[in-house]
Amino acid sequence: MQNQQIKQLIEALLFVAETPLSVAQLTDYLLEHGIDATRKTVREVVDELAQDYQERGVQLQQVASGYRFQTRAELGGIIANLWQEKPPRYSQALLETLALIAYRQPITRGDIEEIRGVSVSSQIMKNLQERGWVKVVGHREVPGRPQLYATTNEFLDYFNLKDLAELPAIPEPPPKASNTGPVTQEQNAETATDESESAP
Amino acid sequence: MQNQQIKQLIEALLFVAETPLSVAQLTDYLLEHGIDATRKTVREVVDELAQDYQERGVQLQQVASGYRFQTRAELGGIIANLWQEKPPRYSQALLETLALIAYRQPITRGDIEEIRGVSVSSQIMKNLQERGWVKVVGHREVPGRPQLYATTNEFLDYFNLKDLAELPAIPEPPPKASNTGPVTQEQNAETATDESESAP
Amino acid sequence: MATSSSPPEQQSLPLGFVRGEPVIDKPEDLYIPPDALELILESFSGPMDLLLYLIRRQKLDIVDLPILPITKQYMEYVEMMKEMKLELAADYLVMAAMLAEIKSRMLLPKPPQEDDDEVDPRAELVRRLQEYEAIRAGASHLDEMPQAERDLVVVHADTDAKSLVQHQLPEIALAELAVAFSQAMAQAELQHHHQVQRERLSTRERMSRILDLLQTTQRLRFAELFEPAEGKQGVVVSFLAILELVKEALVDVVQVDAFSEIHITNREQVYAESTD
Repeated sequence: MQNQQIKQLIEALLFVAETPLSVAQLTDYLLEHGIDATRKTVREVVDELAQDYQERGVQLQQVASGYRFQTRAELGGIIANLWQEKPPRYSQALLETLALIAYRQPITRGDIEEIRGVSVSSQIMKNLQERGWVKVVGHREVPGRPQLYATTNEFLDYFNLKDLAELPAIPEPPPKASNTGPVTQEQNAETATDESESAP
Repeated sequence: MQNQQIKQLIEALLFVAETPLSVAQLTDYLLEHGIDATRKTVREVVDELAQDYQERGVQLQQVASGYRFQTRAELGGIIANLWQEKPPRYSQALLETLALIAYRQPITRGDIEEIRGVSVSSQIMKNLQERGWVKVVGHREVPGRPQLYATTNEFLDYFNLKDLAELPAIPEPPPKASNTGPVTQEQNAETATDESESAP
Repeated sequence: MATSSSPPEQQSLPLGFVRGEPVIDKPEDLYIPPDALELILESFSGPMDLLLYLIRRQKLDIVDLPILPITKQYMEYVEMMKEMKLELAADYLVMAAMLAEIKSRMLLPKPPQEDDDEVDPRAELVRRLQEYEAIRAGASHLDEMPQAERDLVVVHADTDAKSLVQHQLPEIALAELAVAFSQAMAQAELQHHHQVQRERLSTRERMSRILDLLQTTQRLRFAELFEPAEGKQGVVVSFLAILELVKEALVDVVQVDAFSEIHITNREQVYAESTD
């Protein structure tokens, strides 16, 4: 077998093998197939191949257990996108739960359920807490001592807010005639209202 | 991004992709990542890569569903030995059935049986369909509405072909004697394919 | 057609495959040892294959299909097959019947006036043989094509890129949050008749912050809750928040003696201590 063929064969073997191949393994493999090449020759061929691929999109890399072809490190990020799946979307239930915690904190799960008219799944509360957007800040002293949820600094960071006052204004529901607001009204354009009616 | 980097990226993508990639797929991928390259540029890069690998142990091959890197065919057996015990062998009956579908598609099972003079084994049809080489593309509008079979891109990929025109030519089917069936039958068959091909 | 393009040595063409080995030559004589016969019969992929073999063995052109000797030889093979491999014979018997029919039509004297219209009874079989021969060539082309598993390996390079794939979390836009809030509130309006109104945010936020602080510290000095830097509005907000928390019974305000420092304690802590 000619030198060029041996080189082609070694190149192909390195590409086909599922694990890195050492010079010794390559030499043995050639011998088994009746191709007489010394380790020295094989090493030279491997070095030559590494040289050939220096500036290519894949490179011949020596790792602990031998040589393998791998993609050029700089391309990693962009190649990763081949396997990158599209980000999923949150459910309406989660969005509403988060919105209620953000706008009406501290709030219990019961409060959320009362407003939304449906039970809040534990998975949603777990998601929000794992995401670091929501945490328990205390308990309401009523029977069952329900946990009170509030948003976190991570939540503000995510939405690029300095504080909750920067949350977009929500169109006000029509005010009730009987409702009497506190005196601070002139200091803030938004109405501060008594919580007692909505708090259980 | 510079031309050399685009070339490296395309090369790396072709090496890591799990399926062959077409010029269109590559172009879209680059665009998605803000790399503005025309199809023409991508095609040129791919051609250049194919050229670069002409004399190497692996080669850039165009098959029906796109471009893929594969070992040099001349190295054949010695490489295949490395990773699998025994390459599959196909029976004469399977090859004849496959050849009939490939060269005379779209074709019914009845047509195949008539030419081969043997009933077509269900096992062979099942094998061919399970391998993804053959699929039903419609029905011939004759009594019983027999299924019409055609080959797939996977078939072409497996046999290292870009398209059916690359299959070595065989003699045209001899004309049927006048008493063997109405001419409309063939026209029907043709219409059926046209429909089924535009359908998916 | 096929014969003209064949090499002069007809026997050098593989006539079939026996256990994967091409059968180049076959005994001219019909006498074949039974074991070998079995192998040869297995090697035919059907009656057309056998027929084609018989024609080729005689170095004859398909179009001059010598129906009499071919039928005779074919029948002898079928007889042997009937003895040995009955289950194979059905398709072969159909062909035998066809050959017999053609033979009898060939032997019939033709009425002279039908000469023009009369089709050679062999025509259909000849057509099928020609087509079968073409397909056999197609099959051997396929067999010779480089095949993905047999002759080449599709290769992939290793890549660390997979480890760079990030598990993406869903994204929310701030506007979506506002919409979700009004949707939840609209739902509440429909479901409940009591009033649910927008709370002044800064107060609610301060309430959260105070509660949060009390998670780590058991008690807070009242003064600690007022940031002079926040100005008058900040003081009001903190004060309202404390009042709100007291009203909701979430904190206690404790003053040990008159004019001593006021502390805010977590009701939770008190509760926990008292139950111990």
